[in-house]
Amino acid sequence: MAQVFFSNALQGLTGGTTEMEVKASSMRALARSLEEHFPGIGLQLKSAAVAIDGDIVPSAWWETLEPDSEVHFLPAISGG
Amino acid sequence: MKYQAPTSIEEAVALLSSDPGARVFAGATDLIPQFQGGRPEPSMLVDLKGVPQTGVLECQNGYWRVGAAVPAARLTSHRELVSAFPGLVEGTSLIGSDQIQGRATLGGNLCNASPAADSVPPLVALGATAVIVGAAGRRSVPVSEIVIGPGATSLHHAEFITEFRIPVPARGCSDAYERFIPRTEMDIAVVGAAARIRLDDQGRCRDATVVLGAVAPTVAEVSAAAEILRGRQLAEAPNCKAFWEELGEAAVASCNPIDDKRGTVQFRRRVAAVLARRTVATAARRAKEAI
Amino acid sequence: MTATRTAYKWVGTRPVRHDGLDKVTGRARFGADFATAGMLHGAVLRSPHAHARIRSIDVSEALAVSGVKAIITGADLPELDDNQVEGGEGNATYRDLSRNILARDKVLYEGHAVAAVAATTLRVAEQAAQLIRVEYQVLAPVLTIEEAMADDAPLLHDDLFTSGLDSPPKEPSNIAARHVTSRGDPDAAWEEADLVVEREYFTKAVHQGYIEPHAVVAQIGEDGKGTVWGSSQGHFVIRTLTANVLGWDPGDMKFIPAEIGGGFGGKTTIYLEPLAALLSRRTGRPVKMVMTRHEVFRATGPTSGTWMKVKMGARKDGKLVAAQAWMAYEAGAFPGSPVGLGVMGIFACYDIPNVYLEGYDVVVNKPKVAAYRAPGAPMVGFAAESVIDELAEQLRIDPVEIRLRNAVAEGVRAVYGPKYRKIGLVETLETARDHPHYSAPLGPWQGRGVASGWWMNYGGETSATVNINSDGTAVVMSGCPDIGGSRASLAQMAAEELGIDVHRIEPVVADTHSIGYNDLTGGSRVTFAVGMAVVSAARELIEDMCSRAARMWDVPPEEVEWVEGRAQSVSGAFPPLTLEELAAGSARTGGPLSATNTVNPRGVGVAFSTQICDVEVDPETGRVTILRYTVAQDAGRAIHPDYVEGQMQGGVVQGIGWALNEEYIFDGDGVMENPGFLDYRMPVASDLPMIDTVIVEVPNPEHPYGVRGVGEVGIVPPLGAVANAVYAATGKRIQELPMSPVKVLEALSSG
Amino acid sequence: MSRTYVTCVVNGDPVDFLCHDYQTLLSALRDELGLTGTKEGCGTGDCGACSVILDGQLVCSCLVFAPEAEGRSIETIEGMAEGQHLHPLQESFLEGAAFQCGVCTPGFLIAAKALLDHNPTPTETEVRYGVAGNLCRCTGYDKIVRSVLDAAVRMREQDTRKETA
Repeated sequence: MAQVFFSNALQGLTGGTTEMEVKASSMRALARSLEEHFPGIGLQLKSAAVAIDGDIVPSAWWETLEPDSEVHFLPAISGG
Repeated sequence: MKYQAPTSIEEAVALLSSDPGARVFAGATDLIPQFQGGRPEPSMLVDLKGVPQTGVLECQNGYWRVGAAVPAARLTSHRELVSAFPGLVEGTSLIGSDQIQGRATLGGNLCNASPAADSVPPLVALGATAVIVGAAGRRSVPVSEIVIGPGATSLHHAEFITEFRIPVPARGCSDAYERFIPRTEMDIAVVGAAARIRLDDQGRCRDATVVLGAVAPTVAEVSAAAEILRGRQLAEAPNCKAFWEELGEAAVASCNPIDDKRGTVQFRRRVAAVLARRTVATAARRAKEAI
Repeated sequence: MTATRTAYKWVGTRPVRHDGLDKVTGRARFGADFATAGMLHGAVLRSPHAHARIRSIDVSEALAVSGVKAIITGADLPELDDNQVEGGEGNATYRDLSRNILARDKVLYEGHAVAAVAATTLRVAEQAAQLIRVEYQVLAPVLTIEEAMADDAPLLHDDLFTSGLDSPPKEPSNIAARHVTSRGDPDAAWEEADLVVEREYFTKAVHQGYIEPHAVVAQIGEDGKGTVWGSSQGHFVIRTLTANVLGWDPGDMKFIPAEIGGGFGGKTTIYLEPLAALLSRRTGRPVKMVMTRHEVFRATGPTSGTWMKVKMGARKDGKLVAAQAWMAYEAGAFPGSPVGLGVMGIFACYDIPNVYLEGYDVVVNKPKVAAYRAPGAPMVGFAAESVIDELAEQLRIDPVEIRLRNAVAEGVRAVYGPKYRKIGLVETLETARDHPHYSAPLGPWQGRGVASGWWMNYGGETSATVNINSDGTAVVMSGCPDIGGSRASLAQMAAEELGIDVHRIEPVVADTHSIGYNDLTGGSRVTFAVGMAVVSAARELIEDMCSRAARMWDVPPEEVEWVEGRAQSVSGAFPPLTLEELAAGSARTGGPLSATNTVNPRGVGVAFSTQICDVEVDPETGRVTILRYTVAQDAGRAIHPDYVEGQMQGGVVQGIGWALNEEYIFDGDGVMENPGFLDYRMPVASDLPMIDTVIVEVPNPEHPYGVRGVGEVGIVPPLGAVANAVYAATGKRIQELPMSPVKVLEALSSG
Repeated sequence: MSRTYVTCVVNGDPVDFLCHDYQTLLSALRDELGLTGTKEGCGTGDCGACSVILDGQLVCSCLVFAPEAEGRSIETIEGMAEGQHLHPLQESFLEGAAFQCGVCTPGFLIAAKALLDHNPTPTETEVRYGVAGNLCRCTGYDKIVRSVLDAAVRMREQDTRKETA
C-alpha cells in the first residue's frame, strides 16, 4: 500500500484527511483511486508538485510505485 | 556631439566661445556615466588634456602647480607630491578604482561639483587656488569658491581651470583625508573629512583647518576647529580628551546633510564627528614628523 | 546505479577546463559578441512610472525617423491565457509573462517595457524610442508588502484573487496566493517549551548581479523560421517561452547558445528574445538587442523583498518542540514569488514535531522577481538561523551543538513532508565544529556567527550524446549552457567511464537542433542530471564496443570487459583492443560509435551547508568587516573540486553582499534610485578575505558518482551567519537586511 | 553625420577605424575593430570588464571617447599572449580555476597585468585593492586573488631564469 500525504491546500478536498494508504502500483492508478475517494481532486493534483520516496519527481505521472512508496503532494514550486 | 582636442589655451577658449553648447572634459569618468544616466550630450566636447598647462606638475616659488587634467595615477605615484600633501593624494587616490585613477583629474573632480568629491576637501584645507582661463583672460580663485552648489560652479561659459596652486607646507605642517564608504572601494563618499594641521616645535597645534565633504551642498569647513585645537597636544588617541569631543561637536555643527540613498542625516552627522577626529589625528601624526 | 568504486582516475581531480583557453584569451563569444551582416539594432522604451494606466501610444513620429524599420508594442503580441509557464524557473502564467515582455493596459514598474524599436543603428533606435508618445494616467504605486496587503491598497490587478484561502475571496487583492503547511499541534506544543523566541525580520529585493547584461540576436526568415543567438541558462526553455509568447512553434527557431556571463537564476526567463524575434520577423533583417546595466536592474528580475515573523520553542536541552512562521514575499509586478520554497525551506534543517507555516505571495510595483540561487531560501535562513542563535545563547548551548541536537538526517521526515534519504547536514555541522576556525581567538568588537542552510536541488529533463571520433577522441554533447565549469565535470565523468584522457574528450554545448531537449542550467542540476545521461551514454558505448570486440574475437560478449580504455578478453586469449583501434575500425564493425541517453532523473538529493563567519564592527561608523569565513558543504562527491569550491565561495559572497550592502532602493514614486553598480553595492575583492572551503562528501546513492547539486545551497546560510556574527561582536540583533553601516550604527546607539 | 578617422596602435599593430565622436573606445574596439574580448558590463566604469591598457595606463575603455585613441597605444586581452605563449597570468587563471562564467576574466587579466607591471611583488591586500575595480559575481574573488599571486611568482621566476640565461 502506498502512503499518500496531502498538502494543506488539498486538505480542503480530502475533508481534512492528511494522509491515507492507497493500493496502487502506479501514479496513474493512484490518481484514479484518489478521484474515487475525493471527487474533483484529480484536477488539483495535476498542478501540485509530487515527491515520491523523498524526491520531487518531474515526470511523476509516468512513475510506478513500490508497495512501500511514500507520495507527497506539495504546493507547486519553482527551483533555482 | 563633436570631439575637439585643442593644443593651446587660446584654441580651447576659441572653441568654447564658438559654441554655447560646448563643454570641457579631461578624464570623462563622471561625464560618460552622466550620458548613460540620460543627461543630454553637449554639442561639443573639448578635451583639455592636450593643453600643455593642464598637464603641469611641479614645485616652484613656494607653491606646487598641479595641472587640472593630470590623471590621479600620476599624482599618487609622484613621490615629492605624496610627501608634501599626503592628505590630498589620499583623497585623490580614493576617486574610484585603479582604472578610474588612470583618467580622473583634480579639475574634473572639482568641476563636476559633487558634494562628495574626495579631492576637494583636502584642496580647500590646503588653501589651494585655481587658475582659471577664459575669453576675458586669466584669474585665480580660491578652490573653496569654485563650487556653489551640487552640480554648479562659479565658472563662466568658455572658462576652465588650467591648474591648481598649493602653497608648499610649512615646517611642522601636514594633511590627511578620511572618508567613509560602505564598501572598501568603488563607492561615493558618504562623509569625507580633510585636515591640515600645523604644529609648533613642541608638537602643540599651532593652526588647523578641517573641511568636510558630502555633508552639505558644498564642502563645509569646521570653522571652530582651529580654536579648539590650538595649543593642544594631538598625539593621544582621538577620543580620550574633552577637546576631541568638542571637535566632533563642531564638525556636527558644520554639517547640513541630507537623507539619500547613501546615508541618513543622522548617520552623516555622527560619522562626520568621527572622521574629523580621526583625520586630525592622522594629520597631526604626520605633522609631527615634519617638525 | 550506485557508486561502486571510490578510487578514480579523473573524478575528483582538477584538470584545466576545456573552455578555459577561449576564456582567458578573449575568444569566447558571449551574448553581445555576436554580429551579422545587415543587422539592425533594437532599443526598448520603458515606463518612467511605477504604476500607471496606458491611455495611448503614438509611434508615428518615431516611425518617421530615418533608419527606423519597425516598432512593436503590446498590441503586437497575442493575448495569452492563464496557463502556467512550465520549464522556466519562477512561477508565472503566459498571460503575465507576455505582459512583462511588453506592457498592455498598465505599466506596473518603472522600467516596464512599453515599446521596442528596430533601426539601422543603436543610436537611431534609442533616439526614436524617445519620440514614441505615451500618455499615462499615473496611479499610486504600491511599494512595500505592508502597503500591498492593506485593505485599502491600490490594486495592481483588478482580476487577482487570492488562491489558497480557506474560503474563496470575493474581492480582488494584491495577495496572489497563500501557502500553508503544518504538522503536529504547535499551539499545544508551546507549553512543552522552556524557552520561546519570537521575532520579526525584513529583507530587501536584491539582484542576481551577473556581469553580462542580457543580449540576443534574432534572424527570422520570410518563412517564419529562423535562428536566435544569445546567452541564457537554457536555450531550450528560452526557445519554448519565446515561441509561446509570440504564438509560434518552438521548432521553427534554432537557438544557438552563446557563452553565458553569469545568470544565478536571472537568465532562466525571457525579456528581449521575443522582441528581437518579432522585430526581425517584421523587418526581414537580423536584429540585435543588448540591455544596458540600468535596464538590467530596472527591468529584469531581482529576488523578493520579504517580511517574516518567526517563533520557535525549545526545551532546556535545546531540542526544538515547535516552530511557527508567517512570511510574505514580494513577487514584483506579477504573481509568482518563491514563497513556496521559503515555506518548504525555513525549518528544513531541523527535526521539529510541531510546525505551522503560512506564506503569502504579494504583488508590488517593482520588477517581476526571477529565480535567484536557491530561490526563496536565503531570506528564511536569515530569520530561522537568527532565532536559533538566540535560543542557543539563552539556553547556554553552543550554536553548532544546538543545531546538531536538532539536525535532520536520513529517515527523518522533512517539515515539508517526505523523509530525507542519505544527507549530510550532520557532517557539515561536525566539520564546522571541528574546524580550527571555530575555536580561533577573537579580539574586541569581533564576533563569530554560524548558520546552516538547506536546498532541495532539481533533476530535470536531460539529453546527452557521446560520439567517438575515428582517432579515438570523443565528443560529449549536452544542451545545458556551461555557467561555471560543467563542461569539465561532464568530460571527467565520461573520461572515467571510457578510460581515456579527459583532454581527449571535447565537451560541447549543442544548439536546439543538434541534441534532444534539456531543461535549464539551474536547480544545481547539470553535473547531477546531465552527468547521469553522459555516464549512461558512455556505458552504452562501452557495451557496444565490447560486443564488437566479442564478435571480432568470436567469443560471447560476457567474455569481454572494458578496462582502462580497452576491450580485454577475460581469458587473456586475445591482445586487447584500444578505443583508438575500435574507433579506427568502426566502419567495418557496424558503423560510427555513438550513444545518446535521455533521463528525467529522480534522486537528485538534498544539499546542506554550514558556515562560520567572523566579523569586526567599527563601533563609531557601523562598518562591518568580514575577517574570516569558512564553508562546509555536502557535495555528495566533488567531480571537479575547484569548481565545487568556486560554487561555494561564489554563493557565500553573494550572501555576504545580501547581508551587508545590497538592496533595491526606490524613491517615493517607485523609481529605482540605484540602478548601477556604483550604488547597488556588490562586494568587491578588497571587501573580502579568502573564503575557506571544506567539501564534505556524503555520496548521493542515487548518482553513479555520488553527485549532489552544489550550485545553490552556499548562498543560504550567509545572511544568518553574518547577522549572528554581528550580534556576537556588538550585542545587537539586527533584524532587517541589509546590515548597512547606517543600520548598524543606529542599532549600536539604541538602548 | 560625418565620422572621425582614428589611427592608433592596438596590441602592437597599427590600426585605423572610423567612429562617431560619441562612441567610446570600448565600442570602437568591439564594433569597429571586432575585438570583442573586451566586455561591457555596465558602461559606467563600475565593473572593469572593459579594462584595457592605454599608453601604459589601466583604464575602463567605456570611459574613453573613441577619438581620444588617436596616436595612442592600446593593449587588450587579444594581445596578452605572445604568439603561442600564454601570459603567466593567463596560465595561472587557467590552472587556478580563477573564473566560472568567464565574462569578467579579460578585464581581470588586464587589470592584474597592469598591477604586476607596476608592482611585481604584491601582497594579498594589494592584489585585492588592485582588482577592486573589477567585479566578479561568480567566484567570490578567492581563486582570482590566489591566481594573481601565483602569476606574480611565475613572472619573478621567469625573470630570474632570463637573468641567469
